[in-house]
Amino acid sequence: MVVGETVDGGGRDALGPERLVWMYTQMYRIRQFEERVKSTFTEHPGTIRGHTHLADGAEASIVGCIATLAPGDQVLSSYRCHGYPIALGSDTKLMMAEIYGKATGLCGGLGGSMHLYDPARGFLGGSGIVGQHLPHAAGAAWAAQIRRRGEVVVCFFGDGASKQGAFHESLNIASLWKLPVVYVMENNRYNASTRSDQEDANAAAGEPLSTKATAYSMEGTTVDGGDPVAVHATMVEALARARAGEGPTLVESLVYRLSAHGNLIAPPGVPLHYPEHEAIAIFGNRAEYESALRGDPVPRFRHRLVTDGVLGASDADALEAAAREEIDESQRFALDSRLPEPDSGLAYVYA
Amino acid sequence: MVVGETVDGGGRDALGPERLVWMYTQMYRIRQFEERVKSTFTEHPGTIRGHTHLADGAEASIVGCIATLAPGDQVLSSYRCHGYPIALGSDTKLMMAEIYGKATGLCGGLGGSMHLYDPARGFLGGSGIVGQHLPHAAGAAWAAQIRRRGEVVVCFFGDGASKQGAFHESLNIASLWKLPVVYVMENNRYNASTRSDQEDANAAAGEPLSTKATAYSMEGTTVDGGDPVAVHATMVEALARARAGEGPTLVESLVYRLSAHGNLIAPPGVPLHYPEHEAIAIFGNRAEYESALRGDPVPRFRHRLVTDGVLGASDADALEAAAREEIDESQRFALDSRLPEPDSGLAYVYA
Amino acid sequence: MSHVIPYVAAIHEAIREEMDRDERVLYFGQNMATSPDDPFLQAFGPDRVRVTPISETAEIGMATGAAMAGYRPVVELYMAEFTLVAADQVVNEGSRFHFMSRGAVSVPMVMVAGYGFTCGWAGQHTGSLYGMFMGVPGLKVAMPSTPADAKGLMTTAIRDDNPVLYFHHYLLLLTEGEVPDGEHAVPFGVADVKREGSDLTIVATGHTVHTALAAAETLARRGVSVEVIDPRTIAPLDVDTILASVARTGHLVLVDQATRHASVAAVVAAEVAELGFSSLEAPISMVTALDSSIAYSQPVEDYVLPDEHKVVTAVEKTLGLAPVPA
Amino acid sequence: MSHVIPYVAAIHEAIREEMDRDERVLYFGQNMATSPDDPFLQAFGPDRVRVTPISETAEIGMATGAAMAGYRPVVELYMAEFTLVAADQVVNEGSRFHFMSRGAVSVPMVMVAGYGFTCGWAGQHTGSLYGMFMGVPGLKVAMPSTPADAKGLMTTAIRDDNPVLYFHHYLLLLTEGEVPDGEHAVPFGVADVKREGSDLTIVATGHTVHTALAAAETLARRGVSVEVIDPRTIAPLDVDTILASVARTGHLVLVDQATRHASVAAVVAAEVAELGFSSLEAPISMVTALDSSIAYSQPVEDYVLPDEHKVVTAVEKTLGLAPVPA
Ligand SMILES: Cc1ncc(C[n+]2csc(CCOP(=O)(O)OP(=O)(O)O)c2C)c(N)n1
Ligand SMILES: Cc1ncc(C[n+]2csc(CCOP(=O)(O)OP(=O)(O)O)c2C)c(N)n1
Ligand SMILES: [Mg+2]
Ligand SMILES: [Mg+2]
Repeated sequence: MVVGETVDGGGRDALGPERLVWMYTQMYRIRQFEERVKSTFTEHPGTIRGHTHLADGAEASIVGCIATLAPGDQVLSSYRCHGYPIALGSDTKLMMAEIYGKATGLCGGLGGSMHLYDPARGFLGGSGIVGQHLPHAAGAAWAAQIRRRGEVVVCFFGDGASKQGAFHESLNIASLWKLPVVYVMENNRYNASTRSDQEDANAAAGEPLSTKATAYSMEGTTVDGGDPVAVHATMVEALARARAGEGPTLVESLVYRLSAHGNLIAPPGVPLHYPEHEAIAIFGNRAEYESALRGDPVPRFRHRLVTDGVLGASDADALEAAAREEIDESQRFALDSRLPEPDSGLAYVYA
Repeated sequence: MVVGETVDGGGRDALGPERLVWMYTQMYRIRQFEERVKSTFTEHPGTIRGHTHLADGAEASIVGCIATLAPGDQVLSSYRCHGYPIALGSDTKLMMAEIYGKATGLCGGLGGSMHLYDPARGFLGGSGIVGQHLPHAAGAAWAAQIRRRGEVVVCFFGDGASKQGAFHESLNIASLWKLPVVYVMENNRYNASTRSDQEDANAAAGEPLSTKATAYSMEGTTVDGGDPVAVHATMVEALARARAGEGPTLVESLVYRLSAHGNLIAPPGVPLHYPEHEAIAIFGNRAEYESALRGDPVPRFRHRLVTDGVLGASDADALEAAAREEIDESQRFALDSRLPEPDSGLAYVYA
Repeated sequence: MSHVIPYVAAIHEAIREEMDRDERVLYFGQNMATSPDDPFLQAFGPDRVRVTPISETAEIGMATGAAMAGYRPVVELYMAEFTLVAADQVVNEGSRFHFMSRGAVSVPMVMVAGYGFTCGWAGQHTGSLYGMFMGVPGLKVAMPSTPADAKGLMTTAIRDDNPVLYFHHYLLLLTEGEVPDGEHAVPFGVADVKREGSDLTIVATGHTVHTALAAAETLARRGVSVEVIDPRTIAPLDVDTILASVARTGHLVLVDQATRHASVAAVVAAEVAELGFSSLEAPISMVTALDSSIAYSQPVEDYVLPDEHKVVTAVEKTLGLAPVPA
Repeated sequence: MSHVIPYVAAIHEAIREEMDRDERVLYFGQNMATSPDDPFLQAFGPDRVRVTPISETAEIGMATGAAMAGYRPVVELYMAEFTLVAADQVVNEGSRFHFMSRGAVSVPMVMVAGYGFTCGWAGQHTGSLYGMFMGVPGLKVAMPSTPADAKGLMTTAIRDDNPVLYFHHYLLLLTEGEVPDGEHAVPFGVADVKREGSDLTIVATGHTVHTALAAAETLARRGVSVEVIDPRTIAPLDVDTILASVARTGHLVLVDQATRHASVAAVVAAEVAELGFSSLEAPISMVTALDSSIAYSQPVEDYVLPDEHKVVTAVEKTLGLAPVPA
């Protein structure tokens, strides 16, 4: 199996009605999946361990990006990594089972929520150490450059990660070598419980974070990450540039996460759950959070497709019901699966 | 002894004739010192060990910067660190003895050429790992900010160092916190035997490296580092901004080193020496090197002072003779000093 | 007199008291003091308490620079792994400067990080990396196992004139324990005998101290008397207390959450194999993590970690006792 | 048949031959291949041979990414300390991915670095840091002491499907030695007995193998027969060969350029104290660097390092021989 062989973004197709509905379907599937992960904490306490991070609020951005990809392309991300493989075609049963730590999981329960891998679909994994996967993307892009098949690597990361040295080192080389990589910063305005303007000199100065591209003589642009069509258009340009050997792009995609950074962090014994969003819990800024909720990209896109006549309301209901059923089924699969054998990791320490 | 108490840059004084002559004197002293270090390899083989890096070609930049400092200010640098303490008033006898590994050296022979320290004169040392002292400077500047005495930290580093993650992380925080620090990049166009345009995306795109400041919403400027007066003027502005709490500046100072990156690197037994400059040795570009030699800032500044009537030719000769005598004396002192006791390091492992 | 508080509160109590006592003490790091009602911010103000970007190299490096310039910074790093992106700043900068400058500068700073969060944090966040740092000249490493030591070692760390890596254990954060009232400083390089015993010596650190104590309790019920020693700082390492104990017991079991070749256990075993050889009546036994990354899923995670049963088995084997059927 | 070449040439010979053999092998790093007449560039072209900026995190990380995408990168890092600015990439990324993905990805890459340049390179460039990396699951660590091993271990490193840290020794670069002609691969995890002997076993790595051999020669003149073992890879570590030797000699001295608590010596001592205890007739003795940074000036540098005299003294003590007056 060649890495990325079965990437299913359909990126070489035009954005007709069918593709738009496909995009909405993926957004809705991701949201369903995330909500199910979240509700597991209350409905099946103890099933999910450690730290999970949800993509709710970022679905439009994720799908707008993935929809531009074609077979052979590759994707890397941070620990906030549930959305990409879903859009790339990974099996949500295996994903949920992984998050539930089951033997049937995508990685047999060895990886967990932060470390999904599905290389056959082009997903090279989520790294848990902030910023450290940006050079991996550059390396994969170097491989793509040498292979000369016009393949591109897309690397997703957070606004906070752009303060890590790895960001700087990677973007300089990517630009210098004109690597076929697109760096997509999902700027959700927070690094955990720190607001961007408390940690980023551009943000503090009221400038977009895509300004950073200047330091690498690289294209940089900011897009409304709540609008999958706008994201798609931006990415089509960035990918064309990359495929043509004209070098990388830094895309700042403005999103807002609708859940807290992650579930509560605590030693065993303390029940894990999702606290309130930091805007409220730390900064007492309910207005900011509620305005973000009102802009929720999933209903927003549905409304648009229905209004534009691209998608009938009942068709929308039907695809949503199908997605819910899929995720019901994924959850059942995950719940019913057994835990891995205790010694099952030892075979994978070395290749 | 308070750190930086005796810094001797005279930075609060205007740049009258006396200060200009002081500047030329320091430039000449540094050059003499460096030439003596270099000739030691042939005249006293085996005396200098390990790796030395010379500042020849950068004297105008060094002195133009240091001349803006005042008591309480602090300086940090890379391993290419002979010039700064000389301009700050450190005793060249102790410096030469350190480079010769003697017990009488500035650091008792424990530090060596790459690690000079003279905190009483504000010199907080040279770090040998590229880029890693940039955060130290930000930390010292945080201390200065808290002390509220208007003190400033100046951090010297190479163009190559700006590709290290530490550069990025430090400049972001420095700008965000409006730290009183000036980052002086001595752009000598090479990282060892790599040309800037082979490793820097800005350089490859034909843009100045001070462009990088944009990524931190920070002031950035490029200056002719061969002209001490131009450097001085740029630094006066940068320091005023820093002292006023308006934040840091990235100053790109264009210089050209007149020696190879450092002496030959070899295991014991192979005589160390300075090979030809990389422009010639690696790239066969003798023209580039010779044009740099013709622009040598030391004679260039002498010529200007003499032409402008600031310094009489015989006064210039006299001060040069005095500097040569000083360095003769420093070298004699260093040669005559004994090596340290073998166990003399153990007392300094822990404070 | 004493008070009962959780381990994590003991750490903060020490930092707060030292900040009260000495205005040169600074406290900073990621995701702290972001809101105006943060208690440290309120007590000590934004000069001395700051949130940083996700920039560990800058954070640790700034602690180094501020220390050289006369302050005593405490940098909060959260998980031990996050030091890895800045390992040069941990082992090859501040820890060398006093030496290289022949004492002209010193670098009093504390790097605070937690380790060993083995409850589903998976491969990149659960490491027991302390062994990497224990042989670095100029650097001290503290590893408290109780609230009292957590406070006392932090107090000492802040007062020490060298860089100190302070590793708390994530699984212990909420464990309550008695902490002496008033000033409480635990000296570095002095191991603590957490339980006295005469048949066998166990040396353990951090969370595994409690594993060892549980094993000792189980064994006591069978008439086996186990001494449990917690070095508390692994640099400096109090070899003398361990040697004295082994001289009495003749038997040594080492328990360590790290993998075998990255463990404090191996270093202690080596010291005793050289300096306490004549006391040993049986092979030294090491109960460490198996040579594997830590998995996400609980059975696989559990499998590779030291636990009470493995410790009891090692003790039985070392003393030549018949195992008790489970 | 064999040919005589310096250690550094042997390293390059292996890289070149593997690049010839397998076009997926890439070679890159700082300050290499900057001029068009660089031999690697000429042989393999700019796709596969590249100079990088001073960006170790990106360099190692890119090797990881290129490896996940099907290539076999060799990244030249120069001095071992330069890995520290990117230690997360060395120990907490590529080395975990095969495990965390349950084998879905693998990361065949070689990180080449030199260490221990103790000839005046002072505090930050002379470290013997390998001990930090020897207990990291998923990572292999090679440390050749001869040109033949330098070539053979590099060949194996490039063919291995895991991340390999390849530590050459700076002081050995120009040492000449015989290298077998043709393909030459030295297996990982197989120690080499560099000299046979029956009275005492010395285990040493890298440059100290030669120190040990010199001491063995000196001692042979006094009728003492010393076996010298070089593990060649410290991860995996061939404990069996060491145990078998100690079973014959009953005595063990360990020589290591690292400080005591950062040494391979301590790990070997621990293994033998557990698994070879009954063979030991005397305490294990460790000859390591003293607990200090390395100074610039020669007498101070020499003082803290292991040398032939210290090894001879340790052997005498271990065997209970009267020291020969100097
Ligand atoms: C090097 C490192 N430092 C700190 C952390 C802890 N951490 C995990 S996620 C996170 C916030 C990251 O923010 P951002 O990059 O904006 O991504 P987001 O979570 O908002 O998607 C932090 C600080 C880490 N994992 N790695
Ligand atoms: C992290 C790290 N990587 C590599 C090196 C090796 N090295 C020493 S100096 C140097 C070149 C630095 O170039 P630049 O920053 O331009 O400074 P210059 O020497 O030109 O003054 C390199 C690569 C190092 N010391 N540290
Ligand atoms: Mg964010
Ligand atoms: Mg340079």
